[in-house]
Amino acid sequence: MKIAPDRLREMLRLMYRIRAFECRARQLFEENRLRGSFMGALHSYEGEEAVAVGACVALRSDDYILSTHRGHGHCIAKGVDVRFMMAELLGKETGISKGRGGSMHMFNPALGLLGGNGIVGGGIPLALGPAFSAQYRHTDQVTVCFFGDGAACQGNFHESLNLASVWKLPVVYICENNQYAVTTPAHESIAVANVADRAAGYGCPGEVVDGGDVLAVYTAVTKAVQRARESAGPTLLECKTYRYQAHCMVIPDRRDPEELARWREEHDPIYHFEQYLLDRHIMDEAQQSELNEQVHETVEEAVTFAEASPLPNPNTVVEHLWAED
Amino acid sequence: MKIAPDRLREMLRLMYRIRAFECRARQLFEENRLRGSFMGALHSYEGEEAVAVGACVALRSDDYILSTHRGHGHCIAKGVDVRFMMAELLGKETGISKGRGGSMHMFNPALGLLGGNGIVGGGIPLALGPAFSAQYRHTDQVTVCFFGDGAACQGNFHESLNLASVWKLPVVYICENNQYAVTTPAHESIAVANVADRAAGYGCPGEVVDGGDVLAVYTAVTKAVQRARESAGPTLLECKTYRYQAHCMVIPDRRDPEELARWREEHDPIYHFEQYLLDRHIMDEAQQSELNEQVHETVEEAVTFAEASPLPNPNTVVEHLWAED
Amino acid sequence: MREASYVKALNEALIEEMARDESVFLIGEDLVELGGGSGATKGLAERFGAHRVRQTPLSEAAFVGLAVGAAMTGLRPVVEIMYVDFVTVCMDQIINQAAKLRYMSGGQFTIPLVIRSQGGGGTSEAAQHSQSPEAWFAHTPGLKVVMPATAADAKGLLKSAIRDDNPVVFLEHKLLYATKGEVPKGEYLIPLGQAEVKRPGHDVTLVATSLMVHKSLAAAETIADEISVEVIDPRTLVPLDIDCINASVRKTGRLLVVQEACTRGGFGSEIVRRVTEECFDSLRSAPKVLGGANLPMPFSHPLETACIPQEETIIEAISSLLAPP
Amino acid sequence: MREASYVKALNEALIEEMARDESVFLIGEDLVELGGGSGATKGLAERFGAHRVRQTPLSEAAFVGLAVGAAMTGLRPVVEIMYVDFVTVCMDQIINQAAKLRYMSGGQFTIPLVIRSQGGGGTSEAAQHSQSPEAWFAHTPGLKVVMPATAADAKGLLKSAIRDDNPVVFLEHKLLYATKGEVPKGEYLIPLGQAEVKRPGHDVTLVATSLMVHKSLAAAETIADEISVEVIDPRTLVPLDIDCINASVRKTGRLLVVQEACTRGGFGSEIVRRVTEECFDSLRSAPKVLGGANLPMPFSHPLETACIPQEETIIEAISSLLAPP
Ligand SMILES: Cc1ncc(C[n+]2csc(CCOP(=O)(O)OP(=O)(O)O)c2C)c(N)n1
Ligand SMILES: Cc1ncc(C[n+]2csc(CCOP(=O)(O)OP(=O)(O)O)c2C)c(N)n1
Ligand SMILES: [Mg+2]
Ligand SMILES: [Mg+2]
Repeated sequence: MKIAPDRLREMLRLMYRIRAFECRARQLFEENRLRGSFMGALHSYEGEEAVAVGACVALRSDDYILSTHRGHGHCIAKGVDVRFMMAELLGKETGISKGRGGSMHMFNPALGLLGGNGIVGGGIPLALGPAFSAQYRHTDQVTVCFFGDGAACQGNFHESLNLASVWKLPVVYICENNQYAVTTPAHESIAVANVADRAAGYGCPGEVVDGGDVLAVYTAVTKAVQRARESAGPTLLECKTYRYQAHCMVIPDRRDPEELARWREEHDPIYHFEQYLLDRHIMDEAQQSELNEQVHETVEEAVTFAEASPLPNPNTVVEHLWAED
Repeated sequence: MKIAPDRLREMLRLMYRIRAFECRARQLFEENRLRGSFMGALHSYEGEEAVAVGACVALRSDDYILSTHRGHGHCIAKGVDVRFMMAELLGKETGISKGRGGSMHMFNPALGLLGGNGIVGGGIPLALGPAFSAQYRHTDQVTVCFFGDGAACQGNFHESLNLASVWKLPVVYICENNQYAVTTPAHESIAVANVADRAAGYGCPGEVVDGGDVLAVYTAVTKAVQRARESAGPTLLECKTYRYQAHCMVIPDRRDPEELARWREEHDPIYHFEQYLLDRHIMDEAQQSELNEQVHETVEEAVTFAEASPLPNPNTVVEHLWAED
Repeated sequence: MREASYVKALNEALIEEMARDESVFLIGEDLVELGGGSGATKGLAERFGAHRVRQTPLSEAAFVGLAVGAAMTGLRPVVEIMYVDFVTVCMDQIINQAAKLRYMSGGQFTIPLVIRSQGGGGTSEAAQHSQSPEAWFAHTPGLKVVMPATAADAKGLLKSAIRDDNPVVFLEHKLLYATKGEVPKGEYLIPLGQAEVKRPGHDVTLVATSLMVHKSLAAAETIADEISVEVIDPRTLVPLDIDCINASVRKTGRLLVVQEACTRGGFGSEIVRRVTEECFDSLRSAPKVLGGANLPMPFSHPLETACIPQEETIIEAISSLLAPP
Repeated sequence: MREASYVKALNEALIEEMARDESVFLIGEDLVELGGGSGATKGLAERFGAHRVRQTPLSEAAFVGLAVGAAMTGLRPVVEIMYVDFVTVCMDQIINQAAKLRYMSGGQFTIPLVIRSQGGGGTSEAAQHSQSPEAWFAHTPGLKVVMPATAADAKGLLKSAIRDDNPVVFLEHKLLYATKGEVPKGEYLIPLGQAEVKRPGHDVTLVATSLMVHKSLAAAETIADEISVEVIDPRTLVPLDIDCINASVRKTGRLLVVQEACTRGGFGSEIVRRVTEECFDSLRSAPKVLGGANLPMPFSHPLETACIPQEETIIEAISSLLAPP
């Protein structure tokens, strides 16, 4: 697949941004924890950047995505301004969800971001909605639904894949198989080697993708999106990936350190893609540094913005419950 | 598979008994309806007799079954005394569930009958329990779980097949695909041709069986039970079948009459098996008539018993809620 | 004005709202040929096309999720869950998604969703087909809860529910579908949150919901010579027209709530709490709730009857409020 | 006696009951390495073997269903649902199966099942990780509901719950796990259905549950010089020790219920109903419920704080009961 150099560099920028955002968020969490101020649960996307970026760059801005509890990467890849995300993490009124949602509940209707979810697999049936809606309204918008290997064990996976297939809904299901659900290894949870193999049971295409290779993800998603736009129905993609951090900030990581080291060294999605761009002279080292600096600036600006923003006024707590408000 | 003649005739007797019971229950329902007295919902198993009988005859009496809303056939095939079933349908204190359960909720612990279910698919996750229990207690009991084509669209199908497979639980899942869920044809509900094909997604054997052929069912279930007893894990069998009556007594039947006629004429499970036994001289016509008469007698006795039995005393309504009672 | 049944009134409301607004669509099981569990959607597929009357596989979690997601993207789904008892298989989509998405997003999304279902007992369908779980929904912030008792209310409230921009749980009663009443033709809206005094009186305030409105009216009529009972139907539990109830209690000094749901923790307790707190000084005797037995609904008719408030037990309860202590 | 944390007390109860009875086993997500959502099951797999501490795939409907079925066949499962918010994906197994199977079978089965989970807010985990849905379970006949507030109660009640032959929903609070108290070593049982006066007093009866017990005790202490508050913890909602509460209200003439669950339709309303009906003539002012806001739990700390009863708001509520009207 031929991709314009600008676009390739944009993909790297997004991956950098996700990683920088996640690192900084972790730092803030630690600082706040020491100060005794809660930030709720924080699930880092570090290590999985290629999935969100490869997928979202294959979408139009009016396409929809459903994200997860580990959703910062999806939001950033879909184009959300990190200032509002950072402000949300700090529970500020300027946050993307006005401080009501927090890390797991970021939304942006203009960008088709229909929210993360605190219920594992919660987005899987919801994703049928925007897909159905596009079909009903005769637009050619596509919906991408991200979910984990753990979520693949929820019953709504089955119901939704089946319904999407029977009704040929324009939805792409992307399983981010990072090998674990909290501490439970996928091979102790899933009776077959690949979640993607289950596509056969729904009469739709299924494919295992190297989730560390942003171009592989981009290619697979582009094809699936194409299929969906042409009213040919859903696709199930399984991106094999790995998270670099513990399940979330408050849970100790007891995975095999060698396993983690192996993924980091041999499969790091960012390193891999940097080398690809450098080798092919799509980017030189000066451009790379600039990109890096820009991203860190963006993230620092976000922190400044978030910290300077006011907390919500408790008197406004009832706002945003009812539509008439 | 070599089956003793006694056993073969016993299979026919059970099929006769189911058909006779269901016919008589329908009559009673009609009579009661005209008298204005409710009997709740009644889902006839006529046409599907070979599935319950083929499956249950392959079981030991200490094996477990989970039944459905269309469960009379399962109960009879597992050996329940039809007197108590008929009394239950009439809401009598002598009923199998003391009039608390009704048609959809018949239980018999001694026969391993763990109940029908008013929730479609409700038995699918429950079936994991006795299977797990047998594994835990190191018995070699097997659990058979019956469910419909409609139930196959419930999420707990996916969760349960997967868990059973990962833990190698001794359970046999039998999908009674009678082509419809109320008025909805299976092909509008299920994205693939066969529910059994989904077994591949759970790493367990799956097989389509002619649900009109009691011996085919018996053979397939015997193999699956064997596998389960040997701790090799679950099997998914799909028995293609057809119900002769409307979904339940209060719903009009608008299926294509020709379709129904075709099934009745070409695939009637009882006729088919009668011919088989007669052709092979396993049964002669005198034996057949005798069997038939005995069965009708049994069912008439059940009606007499049920009608003569008292209704529960409303003052006892709170009994049987708590275990301490 | 002319007589129409409750189910016809629902049908009419659906027709009018579908004709008025193309974004309204229906989704659920067996909606087309059967017209859903009650017949309320009969003829609508012919009239508006199959794309607006979506008959689904037996997958409540998937199709309720679909509806929630569709509502997020501008459609106005009217979902049918065949019996409200089955809501247990799609609770997440209602409780954690529909009810919370708007608030969690800081008001960025509206969820104009109606979930219709039928509750109640009295038809010998036993414990899994007879429940009245309105209290669960009323205890879930973000949901409106509507329970029409008459044909006119069914029409006027369903039309308002469909136009409401919030998720509305709309609970019908299976024994009301066939009941008839005067129903205005054409545009007829009853605002959510407006109780109605169904019978004026001055000795006792009786608040009843759904089928219990009719039994209470009958009881009030029977004892009219001795006691003057004011019967109020709140019609919507959320929002609750507490002013109407309070005004009546301030006049009568006595409150009886009659509900079919089991007494313990039912919505009647909430009405008692509000009234006691707000009208304490007006109360001349202890407010009382007459509700269903704290039991799963038994199958057998005499037992079932004993579990549901009846005209006689309502009369007893009214009398007990006036009895000298 | 020695000090132990609430989570340690739970752990101890599990150890003792597993040692005492081989039919007790644990099932749920991440039970082994992580010790479940709270750490309560830590070390148990090493101690009792992996066959008695079953770490599951992320499939609540399947494993709760398994537990119910296992209980029907003589085992005594203790299930963990990581957060009670996730109960929405396995409601059917609890509401329509566990709670009803004994009754529907006419008392033929017992379901000795414990479902442990954690509820409550205060940790900025937002709307899908902070709920207190005890009222749903209390409104479901056939379930017992337990909510321990102290380490000793956690131990004594969990042991009793495990020995109970009925399904018990056992709700812990995430902010209580680390709290410490005196916990008896070894055999220590608190019967289900026995409230405890946590602080004697004579002006106001304050009934509080779970974390609210501690906030209420602090409030009572703060205003001890002006108002003498009797703090009662019912400890189990079903069965409810109404006698203990009534006795106190007959003495004080005033009732305040403090609960974290949102006020509308919460269990506090049920307590008010019972007390008002049974102690009407003793009441000197209107009983009151101070509960959580009728809102999904917001993420941001100041908003969250505003939604949960705090020492100051409890003091205000107590004072308002004594204020001249
Ligand atoms: C229905 C439900 N069950 C359990 C949880 C608790 N929980 C949160 S994240 C998680 C693991 C999710 O695993 P996976 O889907 O693989 O996503 P990952 O965290 O690996 O990205 C669990 C068990 C939940 N939030 N929702
Ligand atoms: C969860 C749930 N949804 C819907 C229903 C209503 N219902 C009862 S039987 C039935 C059809 C079941 O179809 P299938 O599983 O194929 O069994 P069959 O009736 O054909 O034997 C439906 C929709 C129900 N009881 N439970
Ligand atoms: Mg994972
Ligand atoms: Mg069927």
